[in-house]
Amino acid sequence: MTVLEFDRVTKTYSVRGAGQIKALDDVTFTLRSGQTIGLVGQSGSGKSTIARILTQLETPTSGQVRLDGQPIPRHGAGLRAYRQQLRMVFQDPFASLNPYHSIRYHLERPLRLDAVVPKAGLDDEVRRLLERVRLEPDAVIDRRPHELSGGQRQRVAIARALASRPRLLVADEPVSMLDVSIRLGVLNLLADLGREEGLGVLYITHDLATARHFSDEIIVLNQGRIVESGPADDVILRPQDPYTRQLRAASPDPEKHFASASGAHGGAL
Amino acid sequence: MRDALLTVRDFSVTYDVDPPVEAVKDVTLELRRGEILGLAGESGCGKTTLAYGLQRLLKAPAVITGGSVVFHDRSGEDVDVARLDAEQMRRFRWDKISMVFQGAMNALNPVAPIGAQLEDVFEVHRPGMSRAERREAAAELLDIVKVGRQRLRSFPHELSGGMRQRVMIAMALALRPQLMVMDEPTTALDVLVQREILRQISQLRHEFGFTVVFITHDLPLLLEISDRIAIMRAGEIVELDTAERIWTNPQDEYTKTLLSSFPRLTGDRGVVVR
Amino acid sequence: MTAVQPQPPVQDGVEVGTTATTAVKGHSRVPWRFLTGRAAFYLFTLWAAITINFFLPRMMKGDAVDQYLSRNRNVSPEAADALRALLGLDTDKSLLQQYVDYWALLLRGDLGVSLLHGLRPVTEVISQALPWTVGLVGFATVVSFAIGTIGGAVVGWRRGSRLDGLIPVTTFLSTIPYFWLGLLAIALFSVNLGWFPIGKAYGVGMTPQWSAEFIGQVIHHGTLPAATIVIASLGGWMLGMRNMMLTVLDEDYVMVAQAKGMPNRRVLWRYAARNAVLPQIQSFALSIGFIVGGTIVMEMVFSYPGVGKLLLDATNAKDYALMQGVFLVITLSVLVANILADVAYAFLDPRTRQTEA
Amino acid sequence: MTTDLRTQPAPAPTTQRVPRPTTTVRTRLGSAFAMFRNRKSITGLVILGFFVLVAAFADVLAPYSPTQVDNTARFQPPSAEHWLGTTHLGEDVLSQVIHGTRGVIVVGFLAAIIATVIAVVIGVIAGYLRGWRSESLSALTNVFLVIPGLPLIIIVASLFDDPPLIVIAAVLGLTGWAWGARVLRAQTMSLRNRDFVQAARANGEPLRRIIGMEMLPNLMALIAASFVGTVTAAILALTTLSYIGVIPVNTYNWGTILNWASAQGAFRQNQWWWFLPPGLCIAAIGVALSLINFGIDEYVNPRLRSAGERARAMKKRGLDVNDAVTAVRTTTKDDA
Repeated sequence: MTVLEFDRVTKTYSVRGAGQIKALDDVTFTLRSGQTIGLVGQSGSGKSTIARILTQLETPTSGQVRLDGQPIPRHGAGLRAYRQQLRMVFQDPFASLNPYHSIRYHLERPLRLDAVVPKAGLDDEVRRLLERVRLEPDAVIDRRPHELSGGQRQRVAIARALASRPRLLVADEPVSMLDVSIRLGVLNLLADLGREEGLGVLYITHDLATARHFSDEIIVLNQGRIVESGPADDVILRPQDPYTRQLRAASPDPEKHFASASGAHGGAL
Repeated sequence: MRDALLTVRDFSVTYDVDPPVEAVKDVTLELRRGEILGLAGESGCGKTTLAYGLQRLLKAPAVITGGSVVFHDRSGEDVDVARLDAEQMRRFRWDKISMVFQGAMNALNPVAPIGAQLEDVFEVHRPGMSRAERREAAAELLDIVKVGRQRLRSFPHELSGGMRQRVMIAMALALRPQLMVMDEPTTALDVLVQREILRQISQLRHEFGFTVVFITHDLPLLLEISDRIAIMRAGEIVELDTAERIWTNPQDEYTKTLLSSFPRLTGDRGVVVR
Repeated sequence: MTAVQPQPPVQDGVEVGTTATTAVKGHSRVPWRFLTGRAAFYLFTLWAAITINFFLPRMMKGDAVDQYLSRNRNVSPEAADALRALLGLDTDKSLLQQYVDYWALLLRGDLGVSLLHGLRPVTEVISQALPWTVGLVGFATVVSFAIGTIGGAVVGWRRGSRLDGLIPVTTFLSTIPYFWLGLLAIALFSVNLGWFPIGKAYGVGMTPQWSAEFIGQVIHHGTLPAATIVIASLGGWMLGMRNMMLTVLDEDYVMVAQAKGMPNRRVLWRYAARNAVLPQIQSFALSIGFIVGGTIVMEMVFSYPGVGKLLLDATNAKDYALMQGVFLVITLSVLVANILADVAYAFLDPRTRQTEA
Repeated sequence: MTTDLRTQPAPAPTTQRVPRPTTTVRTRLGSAFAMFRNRKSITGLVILGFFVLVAAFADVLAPYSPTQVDNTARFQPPSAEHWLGTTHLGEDVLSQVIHGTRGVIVVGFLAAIIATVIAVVIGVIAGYLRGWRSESLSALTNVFLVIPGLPLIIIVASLFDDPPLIVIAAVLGLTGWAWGARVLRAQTMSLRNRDFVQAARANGEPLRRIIGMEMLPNLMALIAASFVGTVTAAILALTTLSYIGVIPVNTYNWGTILNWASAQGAFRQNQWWWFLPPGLCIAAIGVALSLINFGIDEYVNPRLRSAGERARAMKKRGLDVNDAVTAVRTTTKDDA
């Protein structure tokens, strides 16, 4: 069991001419392996900052992030070990893969960096990873990112995140740039992988509906603060905080619309 | 049944490249006065090409290869859009059909104050108006969309995304057109802002009575706001029906796939496919 | 000279998340933040130029003043000392002391005396030459920029038309050294056709005055050098503007303008060109130094009595004080031109007026 | 399976799988030279290659020694013995032009190498760093851009009694790196924030790999363009300096020939065989370099290429890209 604790983390940025801006304000939560947490909020709510702190692209202004009770080392082998445990899937599959390198290169790098398998086994491991994200290895392994579709690219990005066999995965809006009909496929893949490997997944999104369906718990973030958290259905179906209620009311919900409008359609506009 | 505003018959658009791409194939539909028609489909399905093609806004290599688009003007005159020459087309645009564009970020000219961009419309289409009248009309438009006339001299970068989209709506409203084509007008916005803008569009529609073609890939949203919905795939309309019937009784397989791509906010959990 | 496009300025603000939009607060009508930033930069550049200027003569060997004094005995000891101080020849002082003295002299407007021009003060010698250079090079550069930018806008707008052929032609002309084009122009128009005088700013025997005849002479003499500069430097502006136009024409607001039923002319100038010109002005500011550097050679070709010719004459005669002075004045003029371009930019691009990035 | 209408898979390299190392090397090399794989770049490279060969084999190619005086044949127009005529001393102009190529090529490339190395180091560092360090490197770059280079070079060159070509190249390189650095900094700044760089950082890639393997390959086209641009600028500066006479006139390059031609009044006496060839050579090499850069430009920004070519292709089909109104082409052709 791997436990990640985000303990009273505050992050402030100083912005030229506007003084200090609090991106995160006293944020606390815990992510365990085998569990998916949906992190929901609007742009500017601080969700991306959380992802950047988790991947150590940023450091908190105050507060602490702990992995299995140990604070994250700032550099050196300790930081590498931490990063091996926690990997990230970025939002834009068009931008998160280097156009210059082949798919093979993208997957080999983390394998080499963390010495996951012996050198002789690299090719086999890359193929295994591609198969795990339901891609045909021969069809993609020596391609460049721009030769693949958006969905294929995001699968490669997921494979890359899984390469170092992490225990935790941060997925920052992993499907918002993808075509509608393939979104669920990618989300289902993430859910399956999470279940099969007992991964802890932090699913960052602005979409309440997918957050509800793919997470065990949901955290609602507003202007850097957690306004509500709890089991997914509780938060979405019985929201307590006024902000959460607002969000839910604003999200499209045809089911409720047709139930209440019954016949008088078009009433919402 | 309300009377027709726009009759589209066997409308086809081809991108004349090698090999030619048929982006819109034989689309036939009738737009009724005062309705909201939703146009749904995935990227590359031709929904934007169709909407832009209606007022011949597509640049070469796009070519209209067939069909007709007839606009039934309030005055009783029928305008065959395909037969207008460049100058007539220019006068027709915005006056009869206006548009609200996808990226509110880039749809406004970054170096001109929004007031000037609003006045531009009057200057070109209503040459009889005096400078003061134009200024007043622009100010009034900003008041109508609740941006406020004190923002006349603001530049686009000084406004938030939601505000910019309101300015675009004000601009689309300027000449009191009979049809407004909205191309993903709220996709880039947060849900709360999106909902506010939708509310505003609804209110303006009641007040000014224009017809709306609303393009988006967000089917749940479309189901809530549209009277009728056309589902497009690979350049063709695969299904066109009232929003309610699309929701309760979809006929086409693709419509069903699309519907099942959206998990339901309040429905049964885990049951994603209907 | 590079065909590489200047990149649009990258906003180097603080990133707050990936999706976050930064709030924009009020703005002032005068872009103070932008202008003070630029002012600091210019002060720094000025300091750098003056310091380079200080070290230049200290790199050479031998005492030019002694050589000069041995040839001319009627120099006062004070003048000789001042000269030494400027040239860094008073070696009994520490380098720091020399630097301080040098600044003191500069601040008094004392650039030393010119050995080449009978010990007249350098400032006086330069101030006679400067108007000619500013007139010729300044005029030609502005004209070239204007023609190139307007032409580039039209070429970019009417892409695919015959106008596209202008780009290779002007680019070819801009790969030729200025001086060679000038020499060819003289050979063709002055020697063979006799349309224009061979050189100088005005006819022999004329004295500068505000008379129609004199002004006519100046225009007659200036046409050929000015035209040469314009033709040789046009290509860069035209290519830059055309490339920017192609980028801007794909922007949404151009499509919106057309959807709004704007006439083509209005879309071209008010929407497309108005935006495309902004990077063009920025590269204008940064290229002035390059252009001015290239054009001073033209003065030698046309025997034009400007600072460029002054510099070359001073170089041949090893008149260091004059060389230093000319370099300083050229740098100053370039800085002034830069400031003007920046102010123009600041007022053309409302985004510089933002108080918060 | 995922489908995406926007990307059609390229002809499959997977069906005929070549042994791995070959594939990698070939794709690497292929992508490294992709920017030169267009007609403009190739034409430019061919012309440039011609001049490089002339410079290398000047001794073999030149019919005479460039300084061989022939008092019986002064100011001769082109003839069978002297294809490009002779100078006031009866020297063979063709031989001078051939030998002059060497100085131009050597100085041009040397200066460009120096300038490009500085530009890459300063530009990439300034682009990768943040805050005051980046700002001060950027300010330094701008200072070098703003200070007029040629007057400075003239002064510096005049400080040397007999500056060797190496020194000239070094001075040109030291004053000519700023534009490249500026462009590279801007591009590096935008790369630094791309997700793939962030992903590499999050994966724990060391800094040298992030810069060397993730960023540099994506900067190659710009670096090449800046190199080519600096060669052009250096050649122009060198010939200008030689023409002025700041550079000693006994080592031949095209500018020196023009210096002599001008001093001896060739321009006033219509001795075109003396002053046209060196100037045209400068123009030819300039055109070659611009062609290379046009090619790279269009590779970096495909819009530029497509613009003209597409517009002409459209015209053949009877379409005008500038038309703000979509063309109508009905099968009956009853209207246009």
